Order: sequence, then structure tokens, then C-alpha cells
Amino acid sequence: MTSDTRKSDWNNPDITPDLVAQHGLKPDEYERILALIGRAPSLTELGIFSAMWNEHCSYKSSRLHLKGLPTKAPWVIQGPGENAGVIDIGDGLACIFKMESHNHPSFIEPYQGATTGVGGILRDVFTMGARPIACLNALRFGDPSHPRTRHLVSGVVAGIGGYGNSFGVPTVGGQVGFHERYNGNILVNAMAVGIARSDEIFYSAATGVGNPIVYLGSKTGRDGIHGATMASAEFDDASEEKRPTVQVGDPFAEKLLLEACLELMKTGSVIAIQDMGAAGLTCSAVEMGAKGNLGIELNLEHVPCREDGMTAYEMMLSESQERMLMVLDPAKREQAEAVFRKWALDFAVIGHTTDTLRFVIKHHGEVMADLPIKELGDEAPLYDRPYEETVPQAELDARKVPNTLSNRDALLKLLASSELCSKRWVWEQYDHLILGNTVQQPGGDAAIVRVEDGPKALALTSDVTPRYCEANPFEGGKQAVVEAWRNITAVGGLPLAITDNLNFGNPERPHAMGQFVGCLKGIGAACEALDFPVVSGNVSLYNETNGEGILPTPTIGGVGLLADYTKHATLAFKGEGQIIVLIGHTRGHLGQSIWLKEIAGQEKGAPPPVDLALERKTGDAIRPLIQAGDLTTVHDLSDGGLAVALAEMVMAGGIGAQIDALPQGIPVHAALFGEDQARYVAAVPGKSLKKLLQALDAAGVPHSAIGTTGGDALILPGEKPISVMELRNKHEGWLPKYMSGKDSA
Amino acid sequence: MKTAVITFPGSNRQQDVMRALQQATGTAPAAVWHGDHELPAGTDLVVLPGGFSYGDYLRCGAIAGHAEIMTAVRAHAARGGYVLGICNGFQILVESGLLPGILMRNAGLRFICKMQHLQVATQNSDFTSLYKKGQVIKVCIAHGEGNYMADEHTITALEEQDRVAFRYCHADGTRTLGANPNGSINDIAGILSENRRVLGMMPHPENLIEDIMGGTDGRGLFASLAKAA
Amino acid sequence: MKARVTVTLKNGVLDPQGKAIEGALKALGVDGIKSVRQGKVFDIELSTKDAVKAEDALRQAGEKLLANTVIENFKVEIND
Amino acid sequence: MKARVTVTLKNGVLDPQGKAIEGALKALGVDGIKSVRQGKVFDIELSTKDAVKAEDALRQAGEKLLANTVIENFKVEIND
Ligand SMILES: Nc1ncnc2c1ncn2[C@@H]1O[C@H](COP(=O)(O)OP(=O)(O)O)[C@@H](O)[C@H]1O
Ligand SMILES: [Mg+2]
Repeated sequence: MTSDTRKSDWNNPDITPDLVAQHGLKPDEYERILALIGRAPSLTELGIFSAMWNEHCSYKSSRLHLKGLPTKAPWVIQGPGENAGVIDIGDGLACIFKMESHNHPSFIEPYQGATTGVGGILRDVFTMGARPIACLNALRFGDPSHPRTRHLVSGVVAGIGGYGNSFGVPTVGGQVGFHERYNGNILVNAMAVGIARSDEIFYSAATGVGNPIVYLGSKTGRDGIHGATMASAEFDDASEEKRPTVQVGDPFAEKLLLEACLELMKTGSVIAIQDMGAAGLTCSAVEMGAKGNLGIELNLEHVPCREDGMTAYEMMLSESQERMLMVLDPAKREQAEAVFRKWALDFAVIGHTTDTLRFVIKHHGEVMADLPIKELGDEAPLYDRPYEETVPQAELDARKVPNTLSNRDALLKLLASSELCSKRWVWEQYDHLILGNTVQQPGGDAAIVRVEDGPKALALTSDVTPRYCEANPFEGGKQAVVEAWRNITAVGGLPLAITDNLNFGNPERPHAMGQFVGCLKGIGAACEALDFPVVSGNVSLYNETNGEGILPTPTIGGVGLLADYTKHATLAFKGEGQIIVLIGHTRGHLGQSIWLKEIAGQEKGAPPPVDLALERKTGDAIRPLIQAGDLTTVHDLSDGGLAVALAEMVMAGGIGAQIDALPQGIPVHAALFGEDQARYVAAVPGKSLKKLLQALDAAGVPHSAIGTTGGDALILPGEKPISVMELRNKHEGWLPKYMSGKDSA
Repeated sequence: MKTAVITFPGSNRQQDVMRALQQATGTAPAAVWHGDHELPAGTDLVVLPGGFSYGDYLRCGAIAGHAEIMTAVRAHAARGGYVLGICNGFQILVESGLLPGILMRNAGLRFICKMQHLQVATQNSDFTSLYKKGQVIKVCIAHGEGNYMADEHTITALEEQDRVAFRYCHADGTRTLGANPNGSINDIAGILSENRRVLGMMPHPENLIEDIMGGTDGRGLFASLAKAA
Repeated sequence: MKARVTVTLKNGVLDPQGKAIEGALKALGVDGIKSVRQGKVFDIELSTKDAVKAEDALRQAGEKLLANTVIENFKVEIND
Repeated sequence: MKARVTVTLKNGVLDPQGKAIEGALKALGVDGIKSVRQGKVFDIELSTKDAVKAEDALRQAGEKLLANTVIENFKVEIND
């Protein structure tokens, strides 16, 4: 009997080349499907393949290259392959984290795009049993003068805040950048970090035949069913209104889902659990079965729906938010269900595990899909796309770049630039203090978040310098990792692992693919050299408009550990008369610097080279001093170089500085604004200087005392003083003014 | 002092306030579920914590104002028991009629989280007795709808009866332009009931109880309460 | 049965959102805006077919929950 | 001249607010509630007396600001 219904269903809709194309499948990919199942797919099956084999779920263009990343270390409990990465932080605790993008949805509807991005990444973390303790984000917008930019900034920031604030997790860090190459394709990357007991982590592989599969959370609607449905007449019922593909986030439901899931996990009823993210029910069910070497049968009439008349196709592809799927221990069903009823959430048994290794979808008894479950994932296309390496740009000679402004004015201009201005306007819309564990708020090098009542704390950061990656993907990839490593080191943390969010253009263009490959090699090399493995991540390709790709933007989210949160460093100057020490080699590298872009109006040259051994040696010399409590004022040097770092230290502490001994042998503006890597600025009272210098000498790290703290102005050599107030006005002023629409940008 | 903290669906700062209560009283507060009908016997202080009860989807605090447990909270207040509503808790108190007025969208229309100075406007309450009148304290705020408003009559009564507990101000205690983060009338950050036993306030004293988190000025409030009963 | 409850601010109650929107509309160059006040609508489906009963249920809903009658008015319309 | 712009969610778009209110009304014991969807109204005063012009200005306002046309519909009514 079943075979009859199957037959009628398979033959029913004409799977035309057009329909195949609308599902984002290439002709040869469709051939692959036919070969795999030995017949034409039903419409529901076509939908399932399109979901499983798209770039987002199958990583078909990137998989090959991701394999090269270092993912192991003694402290890694779970590397890539699960919902999030897991590392051991000692005392029976684990840190679980991941970053994910929501670029395209946020461009269409910035508020909802951002909210659902945050919601998705939080679910990835708590589906593994962790309570989220912090969020970060990395945002890239188009040029400030582009007509859509202000609207996008305002919506995205409100959306990230709207979700995280209500959910109740502090958003403690991130980045915001502007560049015209994001005019038509902004980036919204969100990272979530949670804590669990290391022996209570939940995974997605199903076990046991005949175990119930339970649907948890909010109801299913027609949200986010991909473009193909909208474009094809078959699904567009008589209604006039185009079905919006925009998903709406419901942080309230997510908060309930978090509490219910954590409570459920304590009942011992969860055999496996998986959030429904991209391609919802399809992806989560297939993953649970395939990972556990089991088949899955779903009976869709039991799926809680929010709309009438939803078809199997729609239910399998819906991306409604705030939902989970779990394999339940049948003996504990009542307890499990009671938890979800208590939190007023849906709990429905919608299927069971089987020993057939088939993925079978039934709707009111009719078989809508019957596919080999392992092959859905394992046999997804894998591409070795042709790529073209970026031709490295020539080194730029700092002496040949005209210096048109005084260094004082250049500094003020940089502090009031879109890239380097204070992002307070953004992070004041994020509740960064909730939970009462935020030791270092936004505005420092890395955020510091205490774990429970301490003494442990995590150091968290997200970094990447896209203009470096554009000029030299390999060096840029390395730099993104070392900057994250340096930021964690600068607060006294021991860098442990990263998550990455690889945002690139169209992989079918050899140039963009070359950027991807180059950056990945750089990331891999840096992770290897720094013992800083990748434990989770996400790839976002096809970020282009009208044929032009975004700047290659591999965002790195770094996690480090502080054994005792009271022993950390911040960038604020803390007292008068302290000696300011510049640590590392200053060569005056101006190529691809912010100074070059903002002051000289050029974007060229090679990016600063990254010496991984030097980077490691330098950081490893500084960290123990902070951990011993001997060093409390440290700032790492990055965008804008030494001058900007000093200004930030002055502003943060409200204490001035007199600089009188810049590195010799290079032009002053290059010494002040060059972006050489592996550098830090520290400040110590005279009595502690010896200890610092001895430690640096012992490690073979170059250093020089460049000035003294004190007064209420920053005094650069040969320049008029800049008062703390003037620095702050410039630095704090730009973004609020821009967002009020009253600027001239 | 026996304390109880209520969890509504969407509450999210209950752990923060529990930590502060534990620190001040030396005992763990009781956690009470919104669907419960009674407060634990002998409860002296009920706290409605911060968060987004029911997503704050209708008006902030409106749906929570009708929760089962609120009947018990009203009875507790009527008996002269202490009630503290922080942020969303303050919104619930005004929505359920335990305090007058209403909290509107912030004048700037954005959610705002930052450190904020407050002037202690009265020492005459068991919530503020360990502060000095006029003292400036640093706590934090984190809200999108904290713009306190009430009719003229109510405002006059609040002022004449010395029922404004806290006002927003600058670090030096002045209340000039820019001190008030949300546009509330008379820079009101918190108010007391007529019997001075119910306090609603937008700022979060519970997040400023450790030096390492930015200061300990929030402790005074919990210590005042601990001393009262 | 379908109904709509419309909740509006009472006269004289300050409306920060309305004010902001007013400003934004002016800034956008939309002509001749004198004032804007923002309110809410609730489109409600009811299982009853009795219009009187429905109206009654919705008045209760308005009083108890949908409007804060300290600052808001509400109006109930039954559509069919 | 007075006008009202009513903004409602498109069909099928999730309405977390409506959902929460629905739950609350049921909990309050208001009878026979099947579903609730929340929208917004803007009561706008205009300086023009020309209804066509007013309608035009408000359509613009709806498109550009009052409604998020990706997920919302809006309707303009001129009252007098
Ligand atoms: N760039 C990357 N580097 C390392 N791991 C990655 C990367 N991209 C994806 N992964 C890993 O691949 C798995 C699948 O990712 P994704 O589809 O984003 O997960 P989810 O479905 O949970 O959102 C995850 O374990 C993720 O950590
Ligand atoms: Mg996931």
C-alpha cells in the first residue's frame, strides 16, 4: 500500500529543470540525486536535497579547505562538527562557544535579521547543555555616506540588543566597521559563549532504535521557506500577498526554551538534542540520525503548526525560530513533558528512530519522502573550486607618503573616523552588565566575564582586519588570529581556542575563492603556531552585489582563560608618574594602515607582516606578569598604531601622558601611526619597571620607555598638548552625531 | 530578614538580585514561581526582579501584573510587607496598581545600559536608611522603558510626601542636561508607596555590589533592608 | 467572529514615540505633518458567534489588560 | 485634517506579541479567544486641507517610515 502512495507522489509534480534550478541545485547535482536514489525525487524530497546540499548546510565549496585547520589540543573536548565547540576550562567546567552569520537576512530586514542571528547562535550553545554567559558580535556596514547605512546600523544594533537584552545574556564585545565594499552586503556575525559541567554536555547523535523523536519549543509557520517556493506557482496559493521569507525572532520564547531545556537535561531524559537552525526540521533530523547511524521516521501531522494547511514540503523546510528536536528516553517521557508544559512550550512526539538508515517522512499516513539518510549528508557535492591567489601588493615606503597634517591633527582625525571612533553608541544599547559578572566591559582589549562566583574568568574577543585580508589573504588571515590572541593576552588571559566566521564573496569566482583559500591558510598557520585551535565556526559565501565581493572578512572569535579574575590588566592609565613602555619592534609599517586611508586617502601597500614566533614570545612574556599582579596597565597595538593606543589609554583613565622618546630611525608619523604587529604598550610605577624590563629581556623581547603618565593631556613629541576632553569629544562624538543624521557624512 | 524573589516567564535578573540579598542578609532568598498562590510563610520582603516578563510584549510589566502570585504580593503589601520592584519589577508594580504612574519608552527611544549616578532623595525609608539624603551613588541602568510619568496631582503628592527615593544625576550630584537618561519627570528613578514599604526603581543596585564590577554603592539598599527586619 | 480593539493614548498624555515619529517624518520631508500620536490595534478572532457576548468579552479584555486605563482609551469594533 | 495610518503584520509573519497577549487573555479567563494579532495605529494631524495631497503624504510616510513593508501592511484613512 505504501508503495502505491509513493508512486503517485513521485510522479505527481513534474520536477522540471526550472524547478530544480529554483531549488538552487545545478543540473549535475540533480543527476547526482537521480543516481543516488534511482528515480525522480518527490517534491518534498527535492526540497530536502536542496536544503541539505546548499552551500550553507553542506559546505560544498569550503569543506576541502576547512580540513586543513588545526582543531586539536589537550583542552579541546569537542572540535568542529557539533552545534558548538567545547573546551575544558578546569574544575569540571567546560566553555561552549560558536559564531554564526546572518548577513543576507539582516540586509533585507536589519532588526529581525539581527535578532534571529543572535537567537540562532544562542540555541547552538544551549542545545549542548550550556547556560549562555556572554554574547559578542562583529558588524560591517557600507560607507557611512551610503544612503542605507544609517538605517542598517540602527536596525541591526537594535535587533542584537533587542534579542540579547530580553533573553538575558550580556553582550560584552564586538567590532563595528564601515567600508564601501559592504554597501550592498553588510555582515552581521554573532557569537555566543556558554558554560556547562564538562561531564554534562549534550550531543546530537541519536542512539537506540524505536526511541521517540520530540519536537520542542515554538510552533512551525511558513517562515523563511526559501525563494524557490515563492517563485513557483504551485505553492503560491490564491492569496494576493507574497509570503514574506523574513523570520521574526521571539526572545521571550527563546528564554523559556533555554530554561526548559536546561531543566529537561537534568531529568536524564535527553538521549540526543539538536536545535532547528537553517533548514529546520530537515537538517536537524537528518543530522541526528546520520550521526547515530540510525534511520528516522517522522509523522508530520503531529508537528505543532501555527498556520493552517501546511504541507509536508513547507514543514520540512520552514525556518521558524526557537525550536529544538530531541531523542527522548521513553521511560522518562512524563517528566520531560511536564517540564515543557510548565514553561508553556510545545512538546510533541513527531516520530521515532529506526534501524533502516532511511529518512522517511509521512504526512497523514502518506509517504512524502523516503531517502537514504547517510547519503543526504555524506554524498553532498564536494567542490575543489578553481582559485587564483591574490597578487601581493608591494611594500609601501613610509618616507614616500606625503604627510599633510600635523601628527596632532592626524590623531584627532583618526579618533573621529568611522573606523576608530568610540562604539559606545552601539554597546550602550546592549545590556552588558546583566548577570553581574562583567569584569571588563566593552571598550577594553578583550571582555572579561567571571565564571559563576569565580575565581575563574573568560577573556573574549572578536577580531579581523579586512583590508589586510584583501591586500594579502595569507597575512590577513594570520593577523586576524594573532590580534584575537593578543587581545586576550593583553588582559592577562591564556588564549585557548577560537571560533571563526568566514565571510567571503562568490566561491565560483576564482579570485574570491583564492581569498578564501589564502585566508584559511593564514588562519591555520597562526592557530598552529599559537596553540590556538579552531573548535567551531561558520562559512558565509556569496557575499557580493552586482558582481563585486565584500572585503574578505574571516572574523575570529577568541576565548581565553583567567585563573583569577582579580589579576587582570586594563588599558586605562592608573596613576601619575608611571613609566610608559612600548613593547615589541616598531618599524613604521604604514601599508594598509588606517592612517594611510584616512589621512593620505590611499588604500595600498602590503599589510604589516605577522611574525608568529615573535608574537608568541612577546605575549608569553607579558602574560605571567599580569597574572602575578605585577602589571595592571596593558594595551595591545592594532588599528591606528601607537598614537591611537596611547590616546585610548589616556581617555580610559582620564590621566594624560607625555611622550618624549619615539623609536628612532623612522619618520615620526610612521612611528606613531604604523601598524606593526606583536606590540603592546604598558605602564608601570617606577618601582616595578625593573621587573618588567627583566622579564622582557629574558624573553628577548625588545622594549623602550617612551614617556610618563600624568597631567590632563596627551603630549606627542613636538606637538601641542591635546587635552583629555578634546580627545574624548572627538572620539565619542562621531557615531552619535552620525546616527542622529545631523552630520555631513 | 526573610526574602523571596519571584520568577515570571522572561525574568532574567533574579540571580543578580539573589546574590545581593544573600550578601546582605547572609541567607539565600526563596525562589517563588509566578504560578504559585502563596509566598513562603514569614516572608518579610518580596522582590520583583528585572527582565522582560512575558517578553514585555503588551506594555512592560502588564501581563505579569495579572500573574497568580500577584494576588499574594498585593495582600503582602496590604499587610505592610516590604516589596521591591527593580526595573521590570517597577513596571509590574505600576501596572498592577501597587505604585502610581507609568513607565513610558525612553525619550531617546533606545534601550540604554550604562553606569548611572543617582541622588538619594530621601533617607526616610527602610530601603534607604543607610544612605544619606543627597548622597550620590553609582549604580547601573539597563532599560528601554524607564521614562516615569504620572499626572500632576500624583507628582505633587509624591514630592510633598517625600516619596521620591532616587533621582538621576551627574557624578557631582547636579541634575543639569544629560543627567537623566530616559526623560522621566523630575528626574525620578524610584518611588515609594504611601506606607513607604513598597519601592519601585528602574536602576539596578544589585549589579553594583562588588568593587571589581565597578563599585559597591548598590549594597546600601540591601543592607538597609537587612537591618529593617 | 473577528473584532478589533484599538487602544489610543488619552489626551494630554505625553507620547515620546509619537513625538519622535513626528520629527522623523518632518526630517524625511513628508509635507504638512502637524502631530502624530501612536496607538495599538489588536485584531482578535473569537470562537463565539454572538456579537453581544463578543463585545462583552472584549470590553473585559480592554479593561483588564489591553489598555492601561490610567493613560489609555480603547474602542471595540466587531467586524462580522 | 486628521488621518489614521493602521499598520498590521502580513499574514504568516510570526507575531510574538499577539501570541503572548493571546495567552494572557486566556489566562485571565476572557472567553472564546481564538487568536490575537497586534498592530499599530498612528493618528496624524496634517496642515493641508487637500485630501488627495494628505493621502499622498501619508502613503509616503507609510512606505518610508511607519510600516516595515517587508513584514507589514499599512492602510491610510482620511477622517475629515
Ligand atoms: N569555518 C569553520 N571552521 C571550523 N568549523 C566550522 C567552520 N564552519 C563550520 N564549522 C563547523 O561545522 C559544523 C556545522 O556548522 P553549521 O552548519 O554552521 O552548524 P549549525 O547547523 O549548528 O548552525 C559546526 O560544528 C561548525 O562549528
Ligand atoms: Mg546548530
